[in-house]
Amino acid sequence: MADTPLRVGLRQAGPIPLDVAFDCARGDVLAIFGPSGSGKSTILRAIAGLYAPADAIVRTGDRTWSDTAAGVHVPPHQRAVGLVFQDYALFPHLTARGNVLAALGHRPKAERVARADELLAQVHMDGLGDRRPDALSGGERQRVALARAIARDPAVLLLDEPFTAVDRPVRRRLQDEVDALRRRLDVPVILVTHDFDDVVRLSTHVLLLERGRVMASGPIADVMRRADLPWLRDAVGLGAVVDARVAGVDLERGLATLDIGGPALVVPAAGLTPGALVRVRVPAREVILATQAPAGLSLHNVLAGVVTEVHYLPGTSQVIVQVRVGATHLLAEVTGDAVSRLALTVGAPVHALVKSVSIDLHVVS
Amino acid sequence: MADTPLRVGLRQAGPIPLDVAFDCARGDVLAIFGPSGSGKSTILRAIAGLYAPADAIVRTGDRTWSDTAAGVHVPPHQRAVGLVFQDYALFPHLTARGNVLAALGHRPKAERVARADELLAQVHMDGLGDRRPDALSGGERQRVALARAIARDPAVLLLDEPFTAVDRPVRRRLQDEVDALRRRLDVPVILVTHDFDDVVRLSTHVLLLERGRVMASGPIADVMRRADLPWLRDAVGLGAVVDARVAGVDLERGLATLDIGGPALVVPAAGLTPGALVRVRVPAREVILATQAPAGLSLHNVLAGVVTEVHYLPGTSQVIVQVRVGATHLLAEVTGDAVSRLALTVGAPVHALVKSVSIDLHVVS
Amino acid sequence: MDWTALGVSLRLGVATLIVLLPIGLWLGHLLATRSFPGKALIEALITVPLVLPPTVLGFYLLVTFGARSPLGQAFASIAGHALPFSFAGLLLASAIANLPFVVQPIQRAFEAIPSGVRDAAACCGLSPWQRFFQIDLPLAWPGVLTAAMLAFAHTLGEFGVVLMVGGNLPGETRTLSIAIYDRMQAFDDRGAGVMAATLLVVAVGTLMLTTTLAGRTTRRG
Amino acid sequence: MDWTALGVSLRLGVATLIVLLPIGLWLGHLLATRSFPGKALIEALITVPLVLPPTVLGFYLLVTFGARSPLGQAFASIAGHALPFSFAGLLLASAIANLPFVVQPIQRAFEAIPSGVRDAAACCGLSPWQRFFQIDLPLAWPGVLTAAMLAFAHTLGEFGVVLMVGGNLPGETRTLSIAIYDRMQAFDDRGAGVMAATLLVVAVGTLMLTTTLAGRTTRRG
Amino acid sequence: PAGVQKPPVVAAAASMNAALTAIAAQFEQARGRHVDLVFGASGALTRQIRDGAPFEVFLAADDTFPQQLTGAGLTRDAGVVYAIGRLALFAPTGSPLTVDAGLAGLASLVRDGRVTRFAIANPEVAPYGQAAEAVLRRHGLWDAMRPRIVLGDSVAQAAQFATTGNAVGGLVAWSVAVAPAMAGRGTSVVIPASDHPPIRHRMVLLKRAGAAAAEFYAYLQTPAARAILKSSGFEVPE
Ligand SMILES: Nc1ncnc2c1ncn2[C@@H]1O[C@H](COP(=O)(O)OP(=O)(O)OP(=O)(O)O)[C@@H](O)[C@H]1O
Ligand SMILES: Nc1ncnc2c1ncn2[C@@H]1O[C@H](COP(=O)(O)OP(=O)(O)OP(=O)(O)O)[C@@H](O)[C@H]1O
Ligand SMILES: [Mg+2]
Ligand SMILES: [Mg+2]
Repeated sequence: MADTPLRVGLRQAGPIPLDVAFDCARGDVLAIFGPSGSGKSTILRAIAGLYAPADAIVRTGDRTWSDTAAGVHVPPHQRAVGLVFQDYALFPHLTARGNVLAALGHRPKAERVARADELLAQVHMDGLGDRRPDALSGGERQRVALARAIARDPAVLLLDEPFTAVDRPVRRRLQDEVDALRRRLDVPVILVTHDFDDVVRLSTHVLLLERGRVMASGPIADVMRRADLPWLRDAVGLGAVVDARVAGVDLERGLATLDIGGPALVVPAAGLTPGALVRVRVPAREVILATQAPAGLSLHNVLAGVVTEVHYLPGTSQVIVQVRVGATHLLAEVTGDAVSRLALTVGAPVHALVKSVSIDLHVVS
Repeated sequence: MADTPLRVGLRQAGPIPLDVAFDCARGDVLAIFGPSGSGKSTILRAIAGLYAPADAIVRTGDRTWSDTAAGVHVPPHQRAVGLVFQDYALFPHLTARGNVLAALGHRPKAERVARADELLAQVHMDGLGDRRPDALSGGERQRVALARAIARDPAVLLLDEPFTAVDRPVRRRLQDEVDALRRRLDVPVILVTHDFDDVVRLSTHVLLLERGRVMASGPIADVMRRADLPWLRDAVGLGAVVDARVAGVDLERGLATLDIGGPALVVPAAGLTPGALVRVRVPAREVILATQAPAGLSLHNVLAGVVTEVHYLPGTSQVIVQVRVGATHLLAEVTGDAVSRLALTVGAPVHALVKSVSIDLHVVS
Repeated sequence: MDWTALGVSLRLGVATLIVLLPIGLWLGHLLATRSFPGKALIEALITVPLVLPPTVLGFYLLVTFGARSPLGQAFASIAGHALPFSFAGLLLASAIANLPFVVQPIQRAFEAIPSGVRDAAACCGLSPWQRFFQIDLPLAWPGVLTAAMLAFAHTLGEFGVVLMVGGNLPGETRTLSIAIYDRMQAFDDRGAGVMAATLLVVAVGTLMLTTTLAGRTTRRG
Repeated sequence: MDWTALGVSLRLGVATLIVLLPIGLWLGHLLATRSFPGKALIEALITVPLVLPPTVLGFYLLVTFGARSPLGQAFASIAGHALPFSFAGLLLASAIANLPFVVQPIQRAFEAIPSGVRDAAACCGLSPWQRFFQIDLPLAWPGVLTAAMLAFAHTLGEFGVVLMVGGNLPGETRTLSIAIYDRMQAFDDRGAGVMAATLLVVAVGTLMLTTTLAGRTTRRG
Repeated sequence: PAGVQKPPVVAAAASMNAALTAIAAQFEQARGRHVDLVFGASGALTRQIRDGAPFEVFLAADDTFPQQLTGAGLTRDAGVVYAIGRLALFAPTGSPLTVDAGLAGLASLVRDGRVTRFAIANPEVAPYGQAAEAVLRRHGLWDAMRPRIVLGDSVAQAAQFATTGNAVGGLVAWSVAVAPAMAGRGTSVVIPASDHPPIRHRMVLLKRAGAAAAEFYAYLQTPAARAILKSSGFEVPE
């Protein structure tokens, strides 16, 4: 039935080793995160039907796209996927608009051009619709590829490092577009990225891939509060990811309070309205621990909690301390020196100090 | 003479508007930073001789490569540049090794293969030398492109977003390779990137480009302490970049102290030796200001200083406060509320609180 | 100057393209995109019309489609006239003789399309037919143009096959190249020269026009 | 079976390739990489040997390089024998007749190389010559192969030009296609058939071998 | 197709080109009927007729091809010999060869080793070639000249080898040598008929022939036509 998630199971010994199985529900964004060469693009290609692993199951809704055991392999053009290729794979002979139009075949003829221009505007390519790919910059090409993938109104959206070639401000806007889209279309989205900002801002679930195998997977908050994933720490730094609701907004002071199921979290108010759902990432590096509540600081958040885990990072002098604050777990990366100085052991009461502006925050809805 | 820097002056009205002039000395790394479509790749292509703007001057050492006024245009293959193309532009019919070998023509025949394998190992591509580009992942291809650009032992190294397709740990290692190389070859390096980590870890100078025009340029520390560059803030967040020397290392506590020309900065000791030169970035978001020195914090750095500038960010409730600490300027991004609460005005004494682990730090030599 | 013969030549040239291009596109695409056992053999067999001396090829075609063959009789009973010594027969012969010029360049052009672009087309939901017309064909256009130019030019110049199968009938199967040959056999060098010059001017003009027009609309940039 | 004639044919086929491929590579590369006024005209002019009926082309070559022309006299005084009715003359005629098959496919193949790859080659410090041999030529290989196959096959089958310029001298200028034609004219269909079959087997075998071998070493992946 | 009456097609050996063109013109003038002329190699035309070519009259340059067609039952009757071909020694302008009916000039040239190339039609396929070989053998020149002889596909091509100056001369059809188009290209002399077997040209009326074709066929045997044949370098039988 329609609520069956996208279900993927891929397995083969070589030439590209694969051993993954995961689901992705409608409206979920699964971020596949992993070292270069770990098989991320290959997974997307297998879902799209462009690559056929020895052993593959791909199901979406009530349709089976691949099932090697049953000999099913629906050809790519009959799978309603929108795929942003890592190398864009634009049609060199078509203009930017023509590239997008090529994926609009399912729409009535009369609206296609208007729709293509609308999509190009969404990726901030207004006015460049008549250019061929070879007269576009790298980032512009990538945006055309994104617009083309969206154009198909796909049942599954597959994004292979879709924002690498654009600057951060444009990237933020594109992230928002993809987020809005995923909500509007209510489709599963799989996002391959090396940029953790993409993961935090877009994804609901994370899958950590290494050499074709799943190292960790689950809802982003669960995976992110784990302290035992060395590659993840190298790649992005650890840090808690928390979904919260805006409890109140103090426009005069420019501050808002977030309900994280315990003490309130104070953040800059810009763009927030009461009741809004926000995603917050509190990087472990930026959390300060204190045994007594300090005074006279520019800091707004002094959160009382309890140490729940102390994880010494092998080969460094750093320690990851997990602190339960109300219903939430925060991570703090501190020096071993501080741990011994402040006698931080499991069960010890502690204050977690968090600068309001150091919190990565974005509005979910 | 040999010490003349790379000198570039490019000017044209269209079709790609350009109006830039800059120098880059041997051993310097100039990061060109700017929005997608601002002309970064075009500048690199012009230096390499692949694109001829209406008005161009490119000089390096005592050689003139381009001088439109004098009618000089040395063909690309006679310019000793190593260029990583944004889209890699690998030779599709050659293996990874073959791609690198193609740029080793200047070396004696006998050493070429060994040298190619050495370069591939430097970009962590050991064992993949026999693969053609179409059997490599995106990040692997990009690394071949980097190895090929380095292979030529160029007089000028031009890197067009050379690390976009690799994960952060590999990226760090590649950054180190490029840094070591630039030092060994003692050549000017121009780096185009959208990733500020690249800028901080690699570059000595920054050039901010918008629509083909220079918005700001200079040594990285100077540009980074400016509070008036809105695009830069959106793109990377502001933050002071400071070069410092390791004054002492306390292995027992796992901490090191850095001499920044005033109070010492305490950072994790991992990998540091006394006397080493390090580059430190202190993100404005992570600096806490306090009117009185606090106690009982997990925090190591409480730096006494003086407010030198207060810059209200238009359209937000945030304020950038520049604080002179000894010979260094730090930036702190705080809320307007905090500014009024703590009465932060120019000339006011203040303590800048910096978590040791929140400091981006890498060893320069 | 034998304008009628020029007319036959041009009609034959155009008709050959109309018949041959679809076949060439189909076969070239097939050979470029599929791999199957015996493909190398088929590729080699396609060049057979080139390997045989034209008159010999013409003779074999005459025998195959002539009045005495079942094939020829079948055609005659349907069409009401025999295949050889008619424009239709000429066209058939010309199509066979020109097959190699058409298939190979088109095949190469299709082969040169990067697989990523094909993949992207499929992921845009384009069916194989839509892919063919919207992506493959435009990208292979220079190769198709080469095929068309070679086949058209060769049709104008061919006379061995055409003479044997067509029988040199004025207004029906006498092409300009046969007329030129006739003039030359009659030692009318002047008349032959005038016709040859006309043929060249027409051919070179047509080809120039085609490349210029086709080049302008399909430049990859 | 006239083995001598087969020998002449094969020698001619190989020699034509040896003469023509360098010219085709040079011209095809020039036309693919440069743009200059009159390029469309040159491209169209290259097809002229195709447009002329072979015998007519042969006649004009006979006049151009014959005993009465300054060109022919110059050659004769250097080589000691006249160009027509010699293997050298045959080769020249064959080269001219096959020029269109060689230039066009090679030109297209060079044109299809992405400009980024050429740029990268220049930035690797490769000189134009090195670029040509290390990058352009391998990438254009399928097109060069097509050119070689078409020219080789057509040389085997050509007899109009070759007969006119060669004069049908056994062992020197009598190619197998002429021999087949002669047998057929003499109503020796059996003899002609045997020779034609031999020619086909040799040609198809050679072409298959070439595609297979060349394909194996140059697959782009 | 019904309605329009197409003129009959007359197929003839290429060597008949000049003569037949003149006769057809005269026929048209005299009888008000047009015939289409198609020229080709006799062998090729024979094959085409066997495979259904719409020719109504066939004028061969030899005797045997029409007989083959008769044997195959494609002709009204055995046809008639309408002309007898004669051979001529031709030397292009500027050639060292002096022409004489006894081939003395050629023989001395051969002796001096000054024959570069000498053109004849291919004896394997062309009656004029067989005749030329016979003439050279008769004069004892064949063996010495063999390596120097270039073979034309037809007698016309042999003549072209000579007229373009690429052969010192050739033995070609007398009808070719006297053709108006050859005027001024060289000198020629007719070879005695006794030096080679006669080259009989037979024509046949094909079964499919209509009234107009039959009329032309008959016209070819009238004195007017025979006169033209004679002046075109043929002998005509009694
Ligand atoms: N045709 C092939 N034959 C053998 N190995 C291949 C082939 N294509 C890709 N690979 C290998 O498979 C592995 C996975 O490739 P894939 O493109 O899926 O990686 P990825 O995770 O997307 O990496 P990146 O982040 O660098 O894009 C890589 O190590 C690559 O070298
Ligand atoms: N052939 C061309 N004709 C016209 N405009 C062009 C052409 N090629 C590139 N441009 C435009 O020139 C501008 C600069 O391109 P360039 O590739 O230098 O940008 P960039 O700064 O490298 O961008 P990115 O970060 O996206 O790679 C872009 O807006 C692009 O659209
Ligand atoms: Mg990938
Ligand atoms: Mg760029």
